[in-house]
Amino acid sequence: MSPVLAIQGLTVALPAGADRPHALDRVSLDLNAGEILCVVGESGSGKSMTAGAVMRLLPPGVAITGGSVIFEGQDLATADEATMRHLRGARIAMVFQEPMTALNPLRRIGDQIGEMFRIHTALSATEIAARVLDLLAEVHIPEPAQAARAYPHELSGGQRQRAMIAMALALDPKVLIADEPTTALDVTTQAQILHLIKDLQRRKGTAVLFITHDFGVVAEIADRVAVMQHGMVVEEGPAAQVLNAPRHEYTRSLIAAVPPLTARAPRPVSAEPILVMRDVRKTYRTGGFLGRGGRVTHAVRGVTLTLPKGATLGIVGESGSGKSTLARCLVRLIEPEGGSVSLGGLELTGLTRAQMRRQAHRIQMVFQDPYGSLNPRRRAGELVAQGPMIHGTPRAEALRRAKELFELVGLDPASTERFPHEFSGGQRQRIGLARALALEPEVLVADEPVSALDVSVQAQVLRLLAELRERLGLSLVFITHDLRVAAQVCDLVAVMKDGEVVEHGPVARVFEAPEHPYTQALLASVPGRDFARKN
Amino acid sequence: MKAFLRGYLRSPPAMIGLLLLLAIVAMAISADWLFPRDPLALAGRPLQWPQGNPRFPLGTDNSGRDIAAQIFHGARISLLIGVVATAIAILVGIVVGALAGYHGGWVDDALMRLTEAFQTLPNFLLLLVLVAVFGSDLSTVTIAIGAVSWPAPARLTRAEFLTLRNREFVQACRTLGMSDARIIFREILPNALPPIIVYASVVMAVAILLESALAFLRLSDPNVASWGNLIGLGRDVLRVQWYVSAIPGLAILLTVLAVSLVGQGLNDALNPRLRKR
Amino acid sequence: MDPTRRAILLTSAALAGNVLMPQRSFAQQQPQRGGVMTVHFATEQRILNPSLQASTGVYIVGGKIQEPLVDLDAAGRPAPCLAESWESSADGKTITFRLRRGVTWHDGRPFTSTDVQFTAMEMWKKILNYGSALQQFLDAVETPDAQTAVFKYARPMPLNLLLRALPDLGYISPKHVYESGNIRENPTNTAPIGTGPFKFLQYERGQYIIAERNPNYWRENLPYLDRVVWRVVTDRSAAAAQMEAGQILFSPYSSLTIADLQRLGRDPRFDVTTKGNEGNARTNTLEFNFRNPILADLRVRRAIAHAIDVPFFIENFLGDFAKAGTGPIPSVSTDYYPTEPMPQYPFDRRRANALLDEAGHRRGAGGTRFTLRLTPAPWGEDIALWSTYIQQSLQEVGIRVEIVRLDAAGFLRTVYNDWNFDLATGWHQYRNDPAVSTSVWYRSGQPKGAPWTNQWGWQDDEADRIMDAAQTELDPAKRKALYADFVRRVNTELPVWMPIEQIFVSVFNKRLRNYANNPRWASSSWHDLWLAS
Amino acid sequence: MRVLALAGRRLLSSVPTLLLILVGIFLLLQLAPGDAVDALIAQTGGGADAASAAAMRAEMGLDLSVPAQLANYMWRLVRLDLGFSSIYGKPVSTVIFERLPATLLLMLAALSFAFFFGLVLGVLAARRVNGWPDTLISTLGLIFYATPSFWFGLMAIVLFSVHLQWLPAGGFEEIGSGFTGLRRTLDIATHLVLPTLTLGLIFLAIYLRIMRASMLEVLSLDFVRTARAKGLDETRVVVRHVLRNALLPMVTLIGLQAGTMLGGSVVVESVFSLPGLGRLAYESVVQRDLNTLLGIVFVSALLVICVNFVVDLLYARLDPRITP
Repeated sequence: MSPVLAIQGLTVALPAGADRPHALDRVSLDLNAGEILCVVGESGSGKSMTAGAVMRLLPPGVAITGGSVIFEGQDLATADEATMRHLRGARIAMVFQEPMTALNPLRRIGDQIGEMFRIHTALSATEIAARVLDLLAEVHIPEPAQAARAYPHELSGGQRQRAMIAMALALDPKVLIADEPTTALDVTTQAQILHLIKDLQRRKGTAVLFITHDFGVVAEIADRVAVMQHGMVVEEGPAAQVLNAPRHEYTRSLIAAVPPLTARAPRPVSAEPILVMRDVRKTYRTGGFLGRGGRVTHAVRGVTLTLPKGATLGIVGESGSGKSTLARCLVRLIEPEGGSVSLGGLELTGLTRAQMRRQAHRIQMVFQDPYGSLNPRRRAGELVAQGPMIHGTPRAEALRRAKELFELVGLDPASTERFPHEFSGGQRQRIGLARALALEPEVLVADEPVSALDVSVQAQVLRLLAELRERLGLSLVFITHDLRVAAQVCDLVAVMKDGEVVEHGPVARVFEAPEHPYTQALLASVPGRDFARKN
Repeated sequence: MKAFLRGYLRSPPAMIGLLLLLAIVAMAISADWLFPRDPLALAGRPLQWPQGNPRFPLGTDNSGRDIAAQIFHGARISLLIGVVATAIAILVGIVVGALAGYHGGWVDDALMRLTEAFQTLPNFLLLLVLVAVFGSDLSTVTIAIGAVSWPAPARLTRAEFLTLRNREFVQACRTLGMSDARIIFREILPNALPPIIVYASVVMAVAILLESALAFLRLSDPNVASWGNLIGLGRDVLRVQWYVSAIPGLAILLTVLAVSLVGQGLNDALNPRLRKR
Repeated sequence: MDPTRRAILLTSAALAGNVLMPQRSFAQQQPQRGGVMTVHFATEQRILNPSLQASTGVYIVGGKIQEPLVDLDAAGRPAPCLAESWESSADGKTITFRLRRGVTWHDGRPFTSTDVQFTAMEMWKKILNYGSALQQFLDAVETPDAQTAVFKYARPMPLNLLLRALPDLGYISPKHVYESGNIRENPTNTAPIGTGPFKFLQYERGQYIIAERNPNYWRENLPYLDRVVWRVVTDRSAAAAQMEAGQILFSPYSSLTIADLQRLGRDPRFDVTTKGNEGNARTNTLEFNFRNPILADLRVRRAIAHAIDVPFFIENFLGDFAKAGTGPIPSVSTDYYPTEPMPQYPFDRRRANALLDEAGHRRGAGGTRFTLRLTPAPWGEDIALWSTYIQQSLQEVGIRVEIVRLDAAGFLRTVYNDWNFDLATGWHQYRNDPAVSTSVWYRSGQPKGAPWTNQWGWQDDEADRIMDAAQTELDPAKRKALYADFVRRVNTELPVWMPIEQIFVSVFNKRLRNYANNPRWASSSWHDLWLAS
Repeated sequence: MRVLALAGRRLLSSVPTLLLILVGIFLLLQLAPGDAVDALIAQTGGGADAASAAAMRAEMGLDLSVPAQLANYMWRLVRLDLGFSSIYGKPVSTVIFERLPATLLLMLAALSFAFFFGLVLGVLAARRVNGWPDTLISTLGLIFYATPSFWFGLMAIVLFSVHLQWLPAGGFEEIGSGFTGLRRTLDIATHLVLPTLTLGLIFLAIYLRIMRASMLEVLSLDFVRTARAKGLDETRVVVRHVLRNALLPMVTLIGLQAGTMLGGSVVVESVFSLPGLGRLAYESVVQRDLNTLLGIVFVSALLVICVNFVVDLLYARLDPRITP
């Protein structure tokens, strides 16, 4: 059987001055009819570039310099623009990562799906409208008629991605390219979308080129897998073989870095509480003039939790569950409206801002975004030394201490003179950690500290965190959406939904025998959970 | 910094702008040396055409003053007004915008009402009132131009602060226990500054244009050789001796052009993402 | 000038050739009825009624609609208008006017002596600028019959003075329109009702005023024109453009730029002349503030006068329309212009320097002796040029001058009320008789805040005595002698220097006929004006 | 109905701003040298005695204390009475409404001109980014931006009115021509060509620059890639997907520039002797006609608020994410 899409020796050049000469280096891949080929790799591996090259939608300055992309007997690498326009959408369709930005915000969903027909067919307006409703029904959007009239912002993330898929499949393309289609979604939604793609693919026999960074997703959906690194395909084979018996060293290291979903052996947990939250509440009010027409969001409603000394309390939940708001309430970045937070017996919620500033060193925070959490205009050493300096340590002393901390978090002490942008993402997160540790806090609140990192880097940072916790006897509040990470790091875990804690307890208990239906659904949604357990 | 300089120097328009601006600065500096006499002094018969008399390469105006001397000395006035008024506007704008953007709440409300008031009132109208009330000597005019130009930088600063204050590095500073003033001026401001510096070029260009418009209505300081004054004076002889207005108008055009080009060059160099376009 | 442009001008000149005949031939032409007179109107006014406000901006419009008791004839002698004849009692305290019969207001009501009485007592004496000073001692106006108005004065009123003042200050308003309500706020003020040859029709503020022919005008079969349209054009260059385009036929009172006046003067289509404005002479002034001790020193004032080369300024900046002045009474005022030479201050920089040294003002750093603020009035291009020229000239003798630029309100307040100036410059308007608006520039005891009066802090008993005597002197010869003494005195003491004398310049399109045929033509009624086709 | 309620609410929320402006200007003008009576006397040309000046001041209420004058003014304003213009001898509202049409027409014309050509040129430049059309358009934009408007107006008069004699040098219409209907419209249009160009030029430059940047910004967004992946050609990508999105910043700009444009009309109306609000404002400052000036400030602030309101409505129509 000849492949539907045959990529042979495809080379794509980057513009002069980029960190490497080629985005893709002699990439060869075959996509067969009716199969899902997952292209997996870390950021910068060239996996998205492959998709772009096939569609011939490359960023300006990036060009195909060699190889061929054979589709239906034509070489797409050299085809003219008119030919490509006829193929795009009709024969090869694409689904993108972020459905919010991939849809035109100013046009209705139905209109945007219908455009596919208007471009490529001669159907009448009524026929188009009917087909659009059919498509929306096919992707299981509730109330298709309403959704067709809606604007993108009026739909949820999952619905938007369904609409994108409906649009891509409108003309029954032979090939569907899905570029990280579930990365921006919550885990439960992700499971549904993966299911949908697989289902549609089975029914229509479409060949799917699925691009992802997540081995869980690969395990969930792939028929075959191609692993990419530095613009090259390092390993290719059937899913079962690549996942269970990876041949290439890089593939092995990647798979090893994926945390298993099973909890580690429980550590003894102290009975002495260090941080106690009682009935913490926070509401947001938006918009409205003179109190009218405003919307009220209950971000955190009555959370009561206890962090024992030396333990790690994981707070897991999907976006909008209120976990980040709760974290910020703990360090008083957000003033909670009600309830109390007490740290080692000290009522933090009652302090004035000036008093809180003086207590700041006892509870510190690590942030999610390794780019945004460091002031780009300060040297790394200075960033770490800043905290102690505010609390009275002389500058020279603080800077000397910063060097020590750099060593502690596994950075070169000589690099304190450099600026944040000269570090990699993982290194920056280490700087953030060093900054928090510089004040020798009793409690560390970590808000999604590894979510923005590639899986291999993520593993290193998690290891470091575990190590430091042991050495410094830290108590940790660990916010994450990733259940795998939570399973590895936490002693206790609390599951949040809509601002409330629906279930909490020792991590092993919660993960092995979830009581609340939401927790059960959450765990069931983790992609490739069977793969992960085996791992 | 090096990348910034390289980025700047690589852009031809930015270089043209810089050279032009340097030329104007050179004119301002050399004015005393090339035209040691008071540029407002009677130099010869009024309304001599350019090139007509070798003593007056750009001719004389209707008060018998050397236009070339006024153009050179006027460069000083235009640059002086531009720089000082811009400094005033940017300074006030930064303080207002920073306070409003960082603190939010009622501080923001009150300051933005004030800004809104200034923006709702046509700024040239306010300038007219200020000059009518406080007189039209150079310092008054400069301060008045600064006083009507601050709302836009204030809004810009506020917008920058609104995005920056929620950035995690600012939150990190707050969790470290840093004081508000320190966060505003030492942490956020340096990051908010690049777009404001770029905008300063717009303020400066507008300031120069505003002064010339005032002078055109004969409301600027008559005791200094300003380009706008010359245009206003030339209006009386426009139909025949149009060069009296045309020459200083061209000088203003080139100066504003230079300032804008430099501003755009700065913008491109400071925002490398846009430079490729 | 490019060749095509020149060609256009030449053709238009050729086309205009038939009107280029000497003026004498005009008179032989038969006047034609019809046509629209378009007038350049540069200074819009709050009111258009000349019996409430004496200013050229009002006369140019209101003078066609309302009429004075007495007008001036072509030779500048008082001529009957609404009054047919007049006589003065021997003591000069009673002056009787016999009024014209059969005159009606534009609204159809008859014109009678009660209108004269009302206007004189309620408007001239109470509201009209200059009028209130002129009629200060008017006790009553008696109306023995509808055609007789008897003016009763508490002090002798020289008939000559009154007759020369009345063409400007003697406009009559209808009593029946004004008698109820506040005169100042009367809507008729901007829609005047008069007895004149033209009836007010429409006023679009900022754009135009239109008046149309009065079919019931008392001068039989007059006026010739159908309409008069005043076009509001504040920009002087724009006005010149409209003049050239034929959109405006007449621009009065030096309202164009000096450059344009000179240019149009060389254009055969136009007559640029001071003729018809002989009654509207003015002098450029330099006013000294005596509260500044430097300026209180006569030597400094004289040094300043010596330092300025007036003939050079006139030749290079003002051209033909000005000449060197000799004092407060301009040479066009033949009745009062002194025949013997008066003290003058010709340009002499050495003498200026010597006087300044003598006064103890040595040159300091940078050659500067002292600094003065010069506050120029904001009207008139010549004032701006003159103030710049003063600045440039005084610089040469070591006096630094800072020009303080103010708008009209600011100028009046600063100079005449707050006395916050060193030097000021503007215009002194001469109105046919020195007693009308000239002596107030010198008479001490002027109330604070009265503009264009002696606010310099100068007091001279000798000058005051001469002026008081002249004010009530009935014998014309003696009056003239007294005013010669007056000029000698003020030229010696120099509280205000009036070195340039100008007459307003008018620009006429030569299609006009019977223009400039009296000394206050722009202000006059234009009943005999007509347009050649 | 909903729009009316919205407008009412917007107006209500603008009250503090309006008050701030009016009180500020009122107090500021108290510091000015001279008052309306001085200006009136300057107009009459002398000969007024002190007593009649005092009488005039009393009549205009200028002899009262500043707080009393302010209170009087505010009380009148509450009853929507803008007062009486001492210089023009008419109610301020009459004076302003006589002048409003010219300014509105001029602003509308200049705005349309700047918006339309800014849009077209901006799109052209963005489509050929860094090509010669882009370089040409961007350079022209910069030059337009740098040109002092009054100078451009004067030079345009020299060229088009004096030398070529194609267009009138000034004025709003041919006076006393008696034109009506279409002929009059045409007459006014020819009179407004140069003023529109003069006022619109700098805004054209701004709109052009914003439109170009905005186009480039939108062209880099994900949904454009989606559109291309659908097989749309470039023209349709621009027309159907980019343009409307790119218009949003332009629309915002109209609101922000409304005040500036009104300010610019002061100069332009003075160059072309147009009987507009801008020139009236200038005159009333010079004449110390406090009531008229405050009236203009009030009306122009209202105008700016209204423009912004309309812009917000327009924005909400263009962008479904925003509810006004």
